[in-house]
Amino acid sequence: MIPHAPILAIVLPLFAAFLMPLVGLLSKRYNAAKACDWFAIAAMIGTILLVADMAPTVWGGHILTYKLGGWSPPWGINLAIDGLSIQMALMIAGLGTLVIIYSAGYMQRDTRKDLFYALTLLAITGMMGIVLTGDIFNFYVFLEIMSVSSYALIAFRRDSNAIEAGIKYLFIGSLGTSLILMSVAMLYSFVGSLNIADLGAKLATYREGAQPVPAILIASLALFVTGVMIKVAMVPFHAWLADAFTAAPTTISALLAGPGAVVGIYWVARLPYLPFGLPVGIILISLGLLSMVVGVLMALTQHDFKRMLAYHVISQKGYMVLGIGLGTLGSVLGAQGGLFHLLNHSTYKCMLFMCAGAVLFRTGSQKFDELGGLGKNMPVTALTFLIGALAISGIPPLNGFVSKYIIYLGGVEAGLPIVTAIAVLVSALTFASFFKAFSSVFLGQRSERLRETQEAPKLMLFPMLMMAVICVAIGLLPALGFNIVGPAQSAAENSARYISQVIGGI
Amino acid sequence: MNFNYTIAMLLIALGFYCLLVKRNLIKLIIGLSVMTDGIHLFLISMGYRTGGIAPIVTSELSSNLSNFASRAVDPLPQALVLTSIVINICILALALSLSIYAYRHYGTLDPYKLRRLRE
Amino acid sequence: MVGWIWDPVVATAAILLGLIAAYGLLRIGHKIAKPRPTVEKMKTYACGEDLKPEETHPDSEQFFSPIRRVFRPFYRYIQPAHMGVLSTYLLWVVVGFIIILVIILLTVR
Amino acid sequence: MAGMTVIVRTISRLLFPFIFLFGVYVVFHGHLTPGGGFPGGVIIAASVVTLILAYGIERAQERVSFLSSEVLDVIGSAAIAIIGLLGILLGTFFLQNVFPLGGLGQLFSGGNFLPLYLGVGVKVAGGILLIFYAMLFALWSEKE
Repeated sequence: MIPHAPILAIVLPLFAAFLMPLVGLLSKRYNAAKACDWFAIAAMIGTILLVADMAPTVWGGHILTYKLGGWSPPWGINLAIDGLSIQMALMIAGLGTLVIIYSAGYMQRDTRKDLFYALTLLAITGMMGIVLTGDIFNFYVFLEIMSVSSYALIAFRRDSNAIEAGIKYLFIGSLGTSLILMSVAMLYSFVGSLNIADLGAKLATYREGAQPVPAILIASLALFVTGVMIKVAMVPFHAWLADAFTAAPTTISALLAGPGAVVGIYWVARLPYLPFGLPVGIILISLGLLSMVVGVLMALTQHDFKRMLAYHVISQKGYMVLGIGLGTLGSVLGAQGGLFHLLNHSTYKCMLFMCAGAVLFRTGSQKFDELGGLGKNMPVTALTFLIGALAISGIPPLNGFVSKYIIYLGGVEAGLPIVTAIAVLVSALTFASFFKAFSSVFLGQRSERLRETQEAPKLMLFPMLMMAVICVAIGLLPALGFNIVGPAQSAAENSARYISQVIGGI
Repeated sequence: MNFNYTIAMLLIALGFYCLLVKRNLIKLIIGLSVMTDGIHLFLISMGYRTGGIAPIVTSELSSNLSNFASRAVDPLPQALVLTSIVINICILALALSLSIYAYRHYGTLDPYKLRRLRE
Repeated sequence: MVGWIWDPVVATAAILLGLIAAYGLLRIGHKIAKPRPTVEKMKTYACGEDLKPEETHPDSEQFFSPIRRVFRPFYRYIQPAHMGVLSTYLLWVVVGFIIILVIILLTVR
Repeated sequence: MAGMTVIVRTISRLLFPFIFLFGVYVVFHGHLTPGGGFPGGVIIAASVVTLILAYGIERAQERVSFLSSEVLDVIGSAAIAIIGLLGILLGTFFLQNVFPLGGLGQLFSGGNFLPLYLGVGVKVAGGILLIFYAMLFALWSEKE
């Protein structure tokens, strides 16, 4: 393993982001228009190499602990990387790289690309930090880094819709992060520590039911769950997501739908075991079911391509939260299915947003009623969209089916077959709404205006095809995904090993 | 000491009220910062001890470190609050800039009229 | 590990076989029925008027009107609640927080 | 933006070096007294902001332009990066101290705190000025 790989995986995109304005200035002086693109892509490829380098060690059963500034864990800030973190980090780095390659094609008509890449890399830094850190206040700081840069990115083009969506996300999102800060403050006042492993060790007496849980811990847990759920966009807190994903530049929609979904689900998966360890399964299951149903029903009647995809993000995240909630009730398959669905959903939802972006890039419209018949003009986009649509609806040979099927089994295993029935119904409704989307955009009559539409540029097609290949590959060989998800699920569940290795380790 | 916590909770409640009720973006921003300031006050008063001294090691205190440790207030919440203040400056600046653009596009700062994206 | 849950190769083969069988049935049906669509049958008939491509496009909101009828309470009350007003959304956050707090109070301990 | 009356201009010109110097003091004594990189950087930025408000943006830009504050921002962050990476290069952890510790209460003490605060101060001064310029340009383009 490369020494210092954990911190370098955070520092590399961070300082690439800080150097980006300088690269922009130099590229303007020396007329190298593509310099920013290639610099960002190089930084992301470096990040993915660093993360991939850490993965075998973590899967070998170790928990990597990195002491920042040489201070050992309960006192200093440390990074702690277990199987769950490494799954999330791999997804963020991989999908982030593809999103950046896509934006090199998609943003080619925009000015101030250096600022765009700086903010994108900062958002990726925040996501990476959230999943790698082992300190709860550090988590808050990285969450804010990610959130603030995504507020700015959503409003990047400064048209009226983007500004409105940015304002809505800013207020709801910073309310959520304030709740998380409040929760961290209460936790610190009660326990006197900020290290996640240390908190877990000191709160273990309440977890085992030896003592009644004090009120401040309950308030802290409720605030933390609410803050995380605002970032995950479960149903009473979902309102920002549809607006933000509709109005943002499509690369940012893809970034927040793919890697951005990862961070919320990471904390949802961590929450039942560390640092609180109090039972939250019922909240997760009920919120998950509610978001699944509301998201898909809202998506059915949308006129807007990206808005429909955004409501499906809410609905599919409901599946993941539901699966993880079933996992806390004792169903291992449910938790594995939730994490596996995160892997699959991030891949194909990124791809679907990229298809929507390709259509928007070539036709200038994202309304269903203004499009139609594009299958002849954009065959590759239509094919990738078809793969994504079949995957998200859970049609068998594709990856979406595998994870959904495991969640169904988890529902039966946890003794809640009604949950399985609702999940199957939502899957059918998902198929219906994607049938509408495909027929409105790629089939049917082509209006005069769209007759000359061309296929998207190659730089945009490459990441889409990559993701389509991943979808088919995981669908045909689910063991590929299970090798990542299995260690993640066992690491999330095994909090005692996390605590002993972080506090006692190195 | 309970006085501090009361004021902190009052500030948080005021901020929440302002966020929910006021119909002006600038007032919403003020509400948000009042709320976070309440949280900061909560954090700061958590680390305070009655009759404590500033957690700065000077030459006369360095000879008797255990005495210093028993009297100094907790410096960690202060560091946390400083970090949080920095973050909130970023949010404040971004919110104000977005409000400027919102005023230009919509001609109003009323959040009830910023509703082109719905359903 | 997942062999007992779901064997993708067998399932894919089954799906492909099903598709081939469906195609065969379609060909047999065509052979029996001998459809010969005339020019008039190919065109969309709208009282003798020529329709532009834009006008034959399905309306995206009414695409699934039966589903809208089944879930009528949702589309009458919940969908219009997404009014786009920031204050309403913030209120939802507060209400959701209170519900979560109540559930935690009821379940923990 | 046109600037203000001659009284404001004179007072702000007289006050500017003192505010600036106070900011530099806060940055340099961050490891000894309350303060540090962030407050000091904000004070330095505020001193320039008074000049901008008094003289109007055109004349203030001759001293500290948008571009140079961007460069300051990059220099500050690069300094923090280098100090952090020095720990790795010398075989210990990221951000670990590699400088001599010095004596208690002296200016050049505290290991890597002073260079870090310098970097943070430069970064924050540049960043706050960037924010100010950006909002000013947003308002400015509205009037025209």
